[in-house]
Amino acid sequence: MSEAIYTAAFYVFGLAAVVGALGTVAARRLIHNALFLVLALASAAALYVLLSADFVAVVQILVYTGAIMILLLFALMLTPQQVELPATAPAGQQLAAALVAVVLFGLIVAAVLTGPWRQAVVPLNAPTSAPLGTALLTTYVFPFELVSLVLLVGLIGALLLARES
Amino acid sequence: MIPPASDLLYLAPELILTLGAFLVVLIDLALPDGRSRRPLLYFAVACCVVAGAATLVLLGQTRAIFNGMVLVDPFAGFFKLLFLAATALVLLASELYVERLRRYEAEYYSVLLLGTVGLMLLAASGEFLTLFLALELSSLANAFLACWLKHQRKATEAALKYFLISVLSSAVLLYGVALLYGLTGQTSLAGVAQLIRGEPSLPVLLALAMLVAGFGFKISAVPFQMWTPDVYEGAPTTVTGYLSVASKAAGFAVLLRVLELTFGNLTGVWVAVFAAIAVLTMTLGNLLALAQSNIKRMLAYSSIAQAGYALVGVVAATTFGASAVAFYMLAYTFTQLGAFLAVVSDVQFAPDDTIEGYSGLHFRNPWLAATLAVSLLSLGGLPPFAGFFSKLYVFWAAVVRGPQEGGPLYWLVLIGVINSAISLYYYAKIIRQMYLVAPPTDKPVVIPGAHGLALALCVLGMVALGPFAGAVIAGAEQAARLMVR
Amino acid sequence: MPGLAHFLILGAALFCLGTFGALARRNAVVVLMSIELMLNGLNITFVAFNRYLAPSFGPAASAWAGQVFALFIIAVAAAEAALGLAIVIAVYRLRHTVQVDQIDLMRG
Amino acid sequence: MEALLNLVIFLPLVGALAVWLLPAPATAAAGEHGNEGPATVAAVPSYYPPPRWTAAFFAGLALALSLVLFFSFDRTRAGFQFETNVPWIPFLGVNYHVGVDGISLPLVVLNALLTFLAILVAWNLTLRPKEFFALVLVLETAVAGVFTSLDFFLFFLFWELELAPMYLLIGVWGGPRREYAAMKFLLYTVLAGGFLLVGILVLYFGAGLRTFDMVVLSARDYPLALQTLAFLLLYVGFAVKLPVFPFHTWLPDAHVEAPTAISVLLAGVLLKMGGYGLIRICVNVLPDAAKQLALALMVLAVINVIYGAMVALAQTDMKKIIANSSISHMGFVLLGIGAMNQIGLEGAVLQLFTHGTITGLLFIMVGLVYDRTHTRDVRELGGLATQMPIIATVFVIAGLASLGLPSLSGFVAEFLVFVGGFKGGDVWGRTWPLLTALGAFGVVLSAGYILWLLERVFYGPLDARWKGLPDATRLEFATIGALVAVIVLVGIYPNVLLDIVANSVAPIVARLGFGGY
Amino acid sequence: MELFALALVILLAPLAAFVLSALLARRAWQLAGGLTITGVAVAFLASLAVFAQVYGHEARLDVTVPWLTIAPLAGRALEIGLRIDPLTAVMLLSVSGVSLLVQIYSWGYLHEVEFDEHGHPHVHRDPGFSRYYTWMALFTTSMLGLVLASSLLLLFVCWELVGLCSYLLIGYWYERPAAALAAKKAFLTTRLGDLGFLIGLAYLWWQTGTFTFSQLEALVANHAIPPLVATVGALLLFSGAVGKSAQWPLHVWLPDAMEGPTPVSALIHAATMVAAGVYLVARAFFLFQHSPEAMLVVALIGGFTAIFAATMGLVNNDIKRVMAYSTCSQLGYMMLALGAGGLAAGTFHLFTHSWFKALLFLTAGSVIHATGTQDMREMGGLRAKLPGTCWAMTLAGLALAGIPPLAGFWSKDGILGAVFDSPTVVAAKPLLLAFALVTVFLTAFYMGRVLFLTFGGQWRGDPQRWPHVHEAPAVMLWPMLVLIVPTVLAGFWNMPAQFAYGHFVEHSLLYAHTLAEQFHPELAIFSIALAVAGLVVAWAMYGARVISAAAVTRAFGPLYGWALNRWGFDHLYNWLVGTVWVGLARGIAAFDLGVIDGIVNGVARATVALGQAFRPLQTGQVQTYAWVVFGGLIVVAVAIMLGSRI
Repeated sequence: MSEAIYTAAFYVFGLAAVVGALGTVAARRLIHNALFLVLALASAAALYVLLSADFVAVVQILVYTGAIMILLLFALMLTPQQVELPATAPAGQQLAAALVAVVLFGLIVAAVLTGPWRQAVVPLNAPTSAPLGTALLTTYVFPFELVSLVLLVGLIGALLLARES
Repeated sequence: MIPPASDLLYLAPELILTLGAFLVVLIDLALPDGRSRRPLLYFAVACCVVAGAATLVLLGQTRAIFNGMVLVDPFAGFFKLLFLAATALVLLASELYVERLRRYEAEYYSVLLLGTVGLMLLAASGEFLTLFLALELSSLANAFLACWLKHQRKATEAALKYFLISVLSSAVLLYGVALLYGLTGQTSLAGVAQLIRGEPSLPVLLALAMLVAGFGFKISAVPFQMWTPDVYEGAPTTVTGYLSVASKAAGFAVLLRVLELTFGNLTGVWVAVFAAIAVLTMTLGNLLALAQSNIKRMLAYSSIAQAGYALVGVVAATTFGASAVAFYMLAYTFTQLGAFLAVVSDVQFAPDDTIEGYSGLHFRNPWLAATLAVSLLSLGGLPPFAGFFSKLYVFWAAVVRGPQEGGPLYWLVLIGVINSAISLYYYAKIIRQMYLVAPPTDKPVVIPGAHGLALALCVLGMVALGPFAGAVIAGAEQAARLMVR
Repeated sequence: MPGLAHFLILGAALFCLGTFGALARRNAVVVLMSIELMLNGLNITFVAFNRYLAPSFGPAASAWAGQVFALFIIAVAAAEAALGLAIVIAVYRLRHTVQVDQIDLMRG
Repeated sequence: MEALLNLVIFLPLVGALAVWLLPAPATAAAGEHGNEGPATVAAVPSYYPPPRWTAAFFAGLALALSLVLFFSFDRTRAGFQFETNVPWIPFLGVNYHVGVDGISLPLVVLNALLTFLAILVAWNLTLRPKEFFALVLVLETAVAGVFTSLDFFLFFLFWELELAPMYLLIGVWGGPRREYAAMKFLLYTVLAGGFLLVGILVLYFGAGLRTFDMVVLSARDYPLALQTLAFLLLYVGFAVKLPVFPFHTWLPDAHVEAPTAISVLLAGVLLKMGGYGLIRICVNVLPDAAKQLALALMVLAVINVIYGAMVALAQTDMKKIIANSSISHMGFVLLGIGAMNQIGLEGAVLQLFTHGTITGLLFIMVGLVYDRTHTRDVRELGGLATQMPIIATVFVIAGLASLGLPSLSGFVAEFLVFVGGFKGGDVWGRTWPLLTALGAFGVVLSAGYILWLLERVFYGPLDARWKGLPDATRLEFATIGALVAVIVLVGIYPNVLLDIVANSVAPIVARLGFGGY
Repeated sequence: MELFALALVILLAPLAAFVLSALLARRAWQLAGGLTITGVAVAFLASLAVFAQVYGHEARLDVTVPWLTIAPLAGRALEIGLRIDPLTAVMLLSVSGVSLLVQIYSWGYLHEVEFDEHGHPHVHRDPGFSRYYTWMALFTTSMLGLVLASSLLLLFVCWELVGLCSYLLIGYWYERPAAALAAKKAFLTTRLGDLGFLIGLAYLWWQTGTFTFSQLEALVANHAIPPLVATVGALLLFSGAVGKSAQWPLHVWLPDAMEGPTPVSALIHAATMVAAGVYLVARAFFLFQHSPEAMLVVALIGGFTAIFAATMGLVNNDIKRVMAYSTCSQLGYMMLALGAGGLAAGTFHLFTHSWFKALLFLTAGSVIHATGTQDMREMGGLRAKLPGTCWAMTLAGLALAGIPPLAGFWSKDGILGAVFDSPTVVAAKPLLLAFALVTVFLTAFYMGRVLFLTFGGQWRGDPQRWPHVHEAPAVMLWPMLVLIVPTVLAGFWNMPAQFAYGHFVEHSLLYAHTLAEQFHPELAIFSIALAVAGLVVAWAMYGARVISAAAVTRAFGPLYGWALNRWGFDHLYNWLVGTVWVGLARGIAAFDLGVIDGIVNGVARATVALGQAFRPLQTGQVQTYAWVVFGGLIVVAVAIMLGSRI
């Protein structure tokens, strides 16, 4: 990938991600929120590819834009009449939230710009699935098992709570 | 690299509980519909006991397993025992609640056990990924448990609030982890520390703040405590007890470990912040507790204040401070559970948890009233109960610091002491209600045997910890000293 | 050529936009969506760190920690989404609303 | 012999358990709430003694043992006797270390005596007697523990142990504003206890000896800054208890609302804990700071004396008068302490004892009058001397003792305090006799309110309302007679206490660096 | 017997009477009376023996024992002890003697004869009979102890005890509000003076380290006590004496103290206790003498009180109150003498006065007993009915007025001489002499007034009462008759030229010396003339009624009114105590309740209110909570950054 394309891709997908994010938090209709979120998540997946994280990108598409979005849409359907309600909070709350978000963003940017990051120059473009898989089953075998418990609890919980009683 | 299978051996307590959690669900499936699920309760308690025995056996071990992801050391062991005791006590006292929702009894036990596994791993994690997952495991379990009485408006509201704040908090925590990772390429607690020595950079400080926020949620420290009263009030009282004791203790365990292992070289940076947080936490908790009329809400604020006192031990930033906090949590386990598990029984006489409802409880069940009274006095830090010794030790830790450790923090202790005096006002309010006010009816309050056993054990803990305070604190200090570094 | 900082700032932007949404939107489902955004921002950060920094550390460091983190975050996000939505539905059943500002039975 | 002291301390606790656990005969069960407890009270066999007998037995035994202790005390020695010293929490350096010397011994006896008498005073209590007597006995152990602990930690434990029983005793058995008073007492004392704890920790760590042992701690010198810090913290703790202006307002409320027996104990022994602590800890362990602050103590003492007396003068409730007079008289204790010399300190210690007996007696007398007339308002009473000559006589004796009439014990203590105070505060090379002279004006003031009280209550024509009221019963007579005997004995032959007090005060004075008398 | 044993007997006999009658004789009235009289009689006999030994053999006693231990191992203590010297011996005699006679007299006095409508007499015994004798025994013990004390400390103890007995006996008829008030007033007023005494004790200990008279005197003699210390110490002691001896400005209690039974007034408020102040000054004379300033103050206060009290005696109609003012006045005389340096003169007047003033009171008691009133305007013509009483009172009155050769003449003359010769009060001498001489006239006048109003003229009281008025029973009469003896004869002990008493009592001082007494014939004649003049004026106004008393009253106008109103002192004190002091107390109490307790409760309430105030922060909105989490994060982050940069 040439530098220019890489740069262009970054800005395109980056912009898309930001627009998606903005839409997600700003759109008035619920369904638009959901669609903007899909845009943001998909753009993120593309960015993962730019970052040579192909496996993560795939998982992103599968789990996020697939599973999680479906869940969200289900939720929207299961909670009818909510779509029409005023979606945005009072101006004061919005302002306060914006303030916090902006200040936090400023802090992080300041940290990013001043941080003593030790950057490597070597680009890495090898496929990551195989080494990641190895890592997950060797070095990270314990978290790998542990996350299954997390999912199990999520599952049990979701099952029991969502069920009509 | 592949961790050796023998590592599993050191994970025996967690494995036992996990297995128990699965078995509970499986047995539940196997049992016919009409049958009582009560044996499952005793089975779950037995799991805790067996896991506790296993923990005891492993108490002498000091090692890192699974590539340093999990640490097996006395410090973790101490807290594991504490979680197991709390879980067992909560289980024993759950009868009155599970009565109300027979269908999901097994899941309740099972998730409680799984959540405890999360707590145990939280206390034992030596690496941020494991830490995060353990945190999530327990948070999700807690959210579910809070929502478990899903036909109650308050319970679902509590669950929603808990869930949202916990998820946001862990997101913040993760950001901190990300920054640390970015700086060092490491995710192990100790490994990070080696690479962030020297003059701290902005990302390190931001990461520290983010971790503080994340753990602050778990231990209900101001300003990350806002969820606490609502959730404690709304959640089923057994779960409230579990949240306020086990979950909080785990928060302290991991906080201590991270501060010690990861930020041990930056004490100068965080001590002042924690001192401020401690003061705010105890003061705000106490002030707001003064104004409550709902006993659970009041105890919630009180538990915030208690976290403030315990933070005094954290502020000490010494090994003794850590052990004092550990001791505090142990004493607090019995004390706070004694209170909450007594409150559990109010479904029979004060279902809306008002303090009014406790009028003349002494005349309806003197033992119950006495248990609650002793718990409250212990919370207030009156000798000879455990609560006194626990406060003593954390305050002690704050003043025992030598000159090279920053010198004694008498002012902090004085604020703590004044706060605990204030706290007696609202504790005494309940005692007054139970002893000085005429009961609305003479109908005796009867509690199930297992529940009574749990209360008795709490009282025993509160009373017995006094004379053995010395031995226990010595053990705790030994544990803190032997923390894997 | 965009470098580490670009990606980090992009991740931060997503994270903070998500934060804004979580704080300012009234519908619980949208709040959950915003949280997903925040996690995505985090993931971008982790993956970017992994991409740019991993090679610079010695062999002792895991070369894949950032990506592994991202994977686990995605998994956990799934579990969170499932449980969170279930809770929202449970709340909705009792009150017929998912407006978080109306869920304030307990206060003070 | 060490066992004796431990018995004196813990026998009441055993008694409390016995009272608590032994079933009470059904007659005593009728309480405020009608049928309390389970509806069916199992018939209790009559061979179980009523709670009051059990309580009186244990308290009496403790009193007897404390007297044995008193008489087997070696009066020629200055140090601690009957010591027990065993490690308790070695990790912290906490020992179970108890012992008595000439300062604590009179107070131990006083505690045993007043508790026993308080039980007799509450003999006919009908409201939940079992709990009452058990709590009173717990209180006795706590107070005895405070007076005998030679380990700070132990001292603090006993100090706090007294709280909860007292809270309940006022809160359950008190007067109309009992809850307010009990809560006020509780908060005040807990706050004071907090300061105490911090002070103790300052001493523990600041001294660097890592021991709580008072004997060890008092044998060293510490930097002045440390001493001052510890002194001030400890002072707040003790000043609330004593009480010293402006920390005194819990006292009138607590005393007025408490039942008679508890008022007796409150004024008789609980206040003494403050004075005892000041002497044993503040002055003994921190002599340099004490000397620096001597003048401040004396000024506060004089304020206390005058202020308490003036407030007492304006009251019409007999109990309030006596309660405020306690504040005034405790000022004398502080004055004696502030004097920091042999005579002043002796006077302070003796005042602790004598005030305990005198004010205890006064509260009993007020209780006796109240039991009969159901009012404590001085303005409503009058001419009672005709109706109840014994009560009137003893009340007069108590009042005279309180206003410092020679030949009664109050005089001896106050006289010593004045004489000591005249040379007192001698730390910057000068003394402050006018201050003490001002404090001595308190004796005129106390004569004012005491005589006014006596005149209005007992003299003048008898109101028809009070015709036919009975005089003291035999039991009451025995109770008050015992106290009168003690007051007269100490008043005439003060050396029964002063010998040993003087012996034990001497080392403290030596530490302060004052050689003379 | 040796002196120490005798001293013990003197103390223990009445003490035993007190203890026994307190314990046993609450209802057995004869027992109480008998015990006390016996005890006092024993004390009197022992006093006689003491006197004989001291007078004949110049025996002395001075023992001390430790009382309040200071350092038992070093043997240090505040000491008490007994001392017998000439002054003591004389005082013992008069105290025990008067006490004995009064105890006997009281037996009759407390049996009141009442008459029913048929005129039959019924003997009514006072219900407090036993109590009376019990307190009397205690009083006698304490008074004797006061006299015997060899240290200021014991003296003070006894001093307070006699004050107590005074309080109890003034309030003997406690059901009368006036008696109860008078008792309280007496106690409080004297206590104010005692405060000075108490401070004086502390002061002297501080300066000298001893309380015993002998050691103090030795210190003074060695000039180990600076004059300033002597002045301060003496004046502080004197303030006690001012209270006890009812000297201006603390005189107000004594007239009111007449609410007590008359024998009590005779013993306590005339003969013995009130003289204790004079005794104290005499006892500590070495100290006073060391300070001219103190002496001057004593003389001025004494002289002023003498004339000041006499003016009030002139106008009062209550027979006992006239006597009371007279006592004040005479005590002032004694103080004047002491202040002038006349130890012998002062104490000799104390000695003689105790007899004839006791007699005056006992006769007055007899009159009151017979007529049932104390108001002289309702008496008159009693000479016929009460001849014995009449003669006795006349003799005593003349003695008081200073008519030779009665006892009062000699002792008063000694005082005049002492003032005349005084080396200490040079500048004030004319004033003091004027005081003394005017008082002589006034004393004679009011005494004459009493005699003429009581015994002369016609019965002015209730005519129904007149038939029942009769002489006192023997048990009352005899003590009066016995008292006539010293009233007439005592003065000869200090006859001019020999001054036997003066030389005797001088030996009470070990190092110091009293003023050498001299007889001044011109002074004596002048004083006799003044006394006679006073009597004549009284006779003219109240006997022959040739001068209209009303006219005289008018002539003196406002002065008369002021004197009748006790020169406003009682009003002033009532205002000071009842309004200012109590008002101040109320103010402080209100401050206590409002401000101090208000702050305490306010802090408590504010804390709870603060808790309430914070509650709205807990909005119940989960997004608020989340916002706070992020806000907190930012604050913590900024704090950490700032903290680490600094």
